[in-house]
Amino acid sequence: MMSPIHYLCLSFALFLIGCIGVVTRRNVIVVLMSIELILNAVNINLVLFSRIFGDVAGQVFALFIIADAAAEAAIGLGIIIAYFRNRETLLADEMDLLKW
Amino acid sequence: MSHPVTQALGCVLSISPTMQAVVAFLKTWWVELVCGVVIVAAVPLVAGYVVLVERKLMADMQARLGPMRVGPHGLLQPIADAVKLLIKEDIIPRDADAFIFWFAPVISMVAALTSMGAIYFGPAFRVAQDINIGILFVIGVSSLGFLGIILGGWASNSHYSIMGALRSTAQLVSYETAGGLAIISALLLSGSLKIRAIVDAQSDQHVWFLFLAPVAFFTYLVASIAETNRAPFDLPEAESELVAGYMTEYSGFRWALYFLGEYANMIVVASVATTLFLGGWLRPFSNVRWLDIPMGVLPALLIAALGVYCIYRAGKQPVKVQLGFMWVVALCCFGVAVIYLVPWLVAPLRFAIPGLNGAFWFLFKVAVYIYVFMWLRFTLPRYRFDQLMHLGWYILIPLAIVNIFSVGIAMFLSLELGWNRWLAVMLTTAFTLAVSLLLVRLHDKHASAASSTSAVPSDSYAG
Amino acid sequence: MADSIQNDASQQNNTLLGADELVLNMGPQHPSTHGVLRVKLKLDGERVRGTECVIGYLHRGVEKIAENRTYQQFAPYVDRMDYVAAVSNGLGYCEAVEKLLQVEVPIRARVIRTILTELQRIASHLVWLGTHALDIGALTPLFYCFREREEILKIFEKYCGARLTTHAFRIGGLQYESYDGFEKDVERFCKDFERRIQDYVDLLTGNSIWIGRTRNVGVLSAEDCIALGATGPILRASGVKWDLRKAQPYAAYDRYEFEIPIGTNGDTYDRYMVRMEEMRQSRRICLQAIENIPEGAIFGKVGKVIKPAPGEVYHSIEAPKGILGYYIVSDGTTQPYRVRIRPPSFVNLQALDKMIRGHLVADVVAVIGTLDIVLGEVDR
Amino acid sequence: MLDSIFFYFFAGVAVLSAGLMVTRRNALHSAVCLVATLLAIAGIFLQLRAEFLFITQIILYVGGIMVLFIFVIMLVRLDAPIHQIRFRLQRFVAVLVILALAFEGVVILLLARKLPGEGLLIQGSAPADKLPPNSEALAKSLFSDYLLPFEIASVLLLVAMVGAVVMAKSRKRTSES
Repeated sequence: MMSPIHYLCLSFALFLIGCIGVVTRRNVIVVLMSIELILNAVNINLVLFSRIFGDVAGQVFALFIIADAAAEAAIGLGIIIAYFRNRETLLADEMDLLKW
Repeated sequence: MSHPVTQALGCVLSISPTMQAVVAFLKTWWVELVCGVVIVAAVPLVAGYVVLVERKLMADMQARLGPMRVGPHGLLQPIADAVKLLIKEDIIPRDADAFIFWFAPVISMVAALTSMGAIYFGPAFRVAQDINIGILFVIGVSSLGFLGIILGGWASNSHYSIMGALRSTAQLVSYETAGGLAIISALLLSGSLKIRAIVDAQSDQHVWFLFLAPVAFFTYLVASIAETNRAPFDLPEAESELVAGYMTEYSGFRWALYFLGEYANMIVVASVATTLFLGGWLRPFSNVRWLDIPMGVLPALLIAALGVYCIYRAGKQPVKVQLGFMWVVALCCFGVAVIYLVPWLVAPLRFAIPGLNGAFWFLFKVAVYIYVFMWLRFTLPRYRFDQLMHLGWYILIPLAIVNIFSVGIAMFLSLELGWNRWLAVMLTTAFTLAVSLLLVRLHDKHASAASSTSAVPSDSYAG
Repeated sequence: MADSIQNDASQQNNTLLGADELVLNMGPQHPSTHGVLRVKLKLDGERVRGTECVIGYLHRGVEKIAENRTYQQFAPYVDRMDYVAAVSNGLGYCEAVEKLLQVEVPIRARVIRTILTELQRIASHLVWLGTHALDIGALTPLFYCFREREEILKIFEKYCGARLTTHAFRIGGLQYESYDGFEKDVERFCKDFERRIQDYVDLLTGNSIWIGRTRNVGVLSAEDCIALGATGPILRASGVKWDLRKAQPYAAYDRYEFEIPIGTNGDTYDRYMVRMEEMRQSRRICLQAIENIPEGAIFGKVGKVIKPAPGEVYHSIEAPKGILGYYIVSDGTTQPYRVRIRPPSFVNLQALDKMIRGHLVADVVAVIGTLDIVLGEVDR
Repeated sequence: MLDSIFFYFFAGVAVLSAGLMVTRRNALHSAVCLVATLLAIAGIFLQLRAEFLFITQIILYVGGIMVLFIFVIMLVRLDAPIHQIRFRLQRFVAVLVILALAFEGVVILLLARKLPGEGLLIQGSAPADKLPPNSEALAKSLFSDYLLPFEIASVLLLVAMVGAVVMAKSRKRTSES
C-alpha cells in the first residue's frame, strides 16, 4: 500500500475541483455534479482511513454517503425538472425568485 | 567500438528491476492473462457464430433455409460479414459529436468483455478468480454497457437515435432493478457472492436454485431478455419504429462493436443465470454417485453423436464442397470427443475430467438459455413502451420483492423450524404466485382503465 | 389537414417537460411505412401530438394517362395502382366500362372473375397480415403468409402467365379459359388454407402482447369512419355492415352465401379479426364457386374497337382495401374523356391523424399497418 | 510497484477528468467526464481493497445516479452548448475560496505530517494492512452496529424517491380534445 499522503492529496484535489465547479458554474446540473464530486472526495478519505485503522466503519459511512448522494441527486434533479418546466432555464443566476 | 553496446546493456540492466517485476507479474498471472486473451479473441468469433445459429434457427422456424451461399450451409457467413463490416466506410455524421460518437461503441464492447472476466466458464477457466464480489461484479460492469448506448444515441444527433437511447436507458434501469432483485433470491440461498461458492452451494444442497426459487428464475429470464434488448423487448432498436434505434447512424466497424457488445452481453446474462439458477458447471444429478461414469462420458458421446449425424447428412449434400465440409465437421467432432475420452483411459490425465466436463455442461446450459431467447424472439410480437414499463414496474419488480420475502420465509422454515424444504418452497412459491396473479389482475384493471382514457398523456419514461 | 396543423400550433410548448416538440420524419425511406409514405410526427417524448402525411412520391398520373389511351390500352395501368390486389383493380375497371357499354358479361366469365377476385382478396389480406405483424414485431407470420400467397400467385400464373400485375380480365369478359385443373388447384389451396389460417390464429389472436398492441389502438368510431369516408374492413370493424358485394352485388356474388364480418370497437384488433374472417369467407366463396362453374362463353358482345356512346358512369366494387370506384366520362371516341378513380387506400389514409393522435410512436406503425395502404394506389 | 502504477493511473484519470468536468461547456460532456472520474475513484477503492464499495460505486453511482443526470440533461435539451458568461464577482469569489482552501490543505497535508489523535504518520512508509478485503465484515457491521443509521438511510431514500416523483410529475395535464 502506498503512503496515505497520496490518497489525501488526491481527495483534496478532487474536493477543490468540486468546489470550483460549485462556485463558478451557472448550469445547475453541473453544480449538482460538482457536489457529487465533493462527496466522492470525502469517500476516498473515509475508505483510506478505514483501511489504515482496520475498521469497516469508514466503509459503512462511505456507503451511507453514496446512498445520500443518490437521494440528493434524485431530489435535485426533480427540482430541476420542475423548475425547468415552469421557467425554462437551468442557469443558477436566473433563478432569482423565491416563490413563483 | 563497444561503447554504444555497453551503453545499451547498461540501459537494459538499469531497467532490469522493472523487467524482473514484469517477469514476476507474468509468472503469477499467466493463466489469467491467457484466459483473458482467449475471451477477447474468441468472443467476436463466438458472437458471429451465435448470429449464424440464430439466423439458421429463425430460417428453420420460418420455413426457409437461411444463409446458404458463403461456405457450406452458410458456415463462413460470419467471417464474410465481419470482413464486410471491417472494410466498410466509417461514416461519422457531420453534426455528430465526433469524439463521443467514436467512443461510445467501445464502452459497450469493453463493458461486456470486462464483465466476462469474472465468469467461470467451467471450474478451470477463470480470469478474475474468485473475487469477493463475484456475481455482483459481472452484473455491475455489464450494466455499464448502457452508457455506450445512451451516449452513442445522443452523439449521433438524430431523432431516431436519441429516442432509441432514451428508451434503452429507461428500459435498462427498470429491468436491471427487477433482475437484481431476482438475483438476490439466489444469493440468499447460496449465502455468498463468490461464483465458486454459489455453485458449491448448489452442489451441497443437492439442488439447482431453479427449483428452490422458480419465480426468481423466471423474473430473471424476463429481465435478462429486456436487459439485452432482445425481442419482445427490443424497443431501443425496434426496426419497424425507430429504424435501428441508437445504432441508426452507425455503420461498419463501430456498428459491429455495438453488435458484438450486444451478443457478448447475451452470453453474460446467460452465464449469470446458469451460475445462479442452473447449477453452473454441475452436471444434471451431480449428487447421484452411480451416474458419475455414465454422465461423465455423456459429453463425449453427445459430441460424437453430432459427428455421426454430420456423416449421415453428408450423403445428402448436393454439392461436393458441402459433402467434404460435413466430413471435416464430423472429424472435428470426433476429435473433440476423443479429447474428452482420453482422460478416462489414461489414468494420469484423470485430473482434467472435471474441468472438461464442467466446461461442457456450462456452455451447454448457456446455449440452451440463449436458445430460449431466440425462440421467444421469433414467436412474439414486440411490446409497446408503456406496456414494457408497466410490466417492469407493476409486475416484475413487486414480484421480485415478494419473492425475496418468500425465499427468506422458506429458508427460515426449513433451516430454523426444520420443515421439509420442498414443502416450504412449495408453500412460499404458491404465495408468490398468488401475489403475482393479484398483480396481473390489478395491472389488467389499470390497463383497461387507462385505455378508456387513452388520450391522457402520461410520462412513459418515468415508468 | 389545415385544421390539424392549426391545432398543433395551439399545442406547442405544451409538452410534459415544457420542452419543444420533437418533429420526427417517418419516411419516405422507413422500414414500416409500406412504401414511400412520409409522415411528419410531432412528438412529446413518445406521444404523438400531431401528424402530417406527405404523399405523392409515387405519383404517376394514372388518371391523366387514361385520357391518352384507348379503353383496352388503359386496363393494364389500373393493375399498377394497388399492386398487391391487381385482379380486383382490373375487375372494377372492366365492369365500369362494361356498364358504360351496357354489355352483359356471360355467367361463366363472371364466376371465374369472382373466384380470381376472391383469391386476390385472400392474397392481399395475407400481405397485410404479414407486414402488419412484422410492424408490431412478430417476425414469423410474414413468411407463413407469403408461403400461402405464393400458392395463389401460382394459380394466377397458370391462369394468365403473370403473378403480380396480372391483367387477368378483359372488357367484356375473359381472354383465357380456365386451365385444366383450375378447380382442383383452387380447391387444394382452400382446403390447405383452413389449416394455415389456424396457424396465424394460434400465433397472434390469443397472444397477450398482440392484444395489448392492437386493442384500443387507433380507434375509429362508425361516425368517424363515415365522416372520413373510410371503407372496407376499417368501416366494418367499426360496426357498419356495409359491403358492396352484398349491398350492390356485382360479378357473381349474388349466387353465393357468405357472411359480412363486423367488429364492435373499431380498433386495430377488430380490424384484424374482421380481415381474418374475411379471408375465411373468401375461401368459402371460392369453394362454393368451384363446385359449379357454369359452362358457356367467356366473352360478351364487345367489338374490337370500344367506342362507348357519350355519357358517364360510376361503378364501384369492394376491393380488399375498401370501396374502389371508377368514374368514367366518355365523349364518344375510343379514348375516355376523363377517368376518375376513388382509391380506397387514399381515402382510408385520411383517418391516420385521427387514429394516432395522443398515442405512442409504436402505435403509428401499428395504425399504418392496420390501414392496409398501398402507396401505388394512394399516389396513383 | 503494481500498486503505485494503479494508483497513479487512477488518480491521474480522476483529477484530469474532474478538471474537464468543471471546464466543459456542454453539460453532457461534463457528465461523461464525471463518469470517468467516478470510475477512476472506483478503481482507487479497489486499490484500497474496498471491493464492495468499488462495485457499489459502479452500480449505484455510474449505473444509477449518472443515468439520472444524463437522462435529465437529455430531457431538458440542454445538450447544445450554452453560452457561458461568468460574472467577475463569481470568479473573484472562486479564486478566494480556492486560495483559502488550498492554503488550508497545504497546511494540513504538508506541515502537520501527523494525524491528530493517534499520531499516525501520513507521510512516509505505508502502514500495515489491517483490513483484509471482506465484504462480509462490511455487511455484518452494517446490519448490527449501524442498523439504525441503515434504516434511517433507507427512509431517506424512500422520502427522496417520493419527493422526486411528486416534483417531477406534471401538475397541469394537457387536456386532449
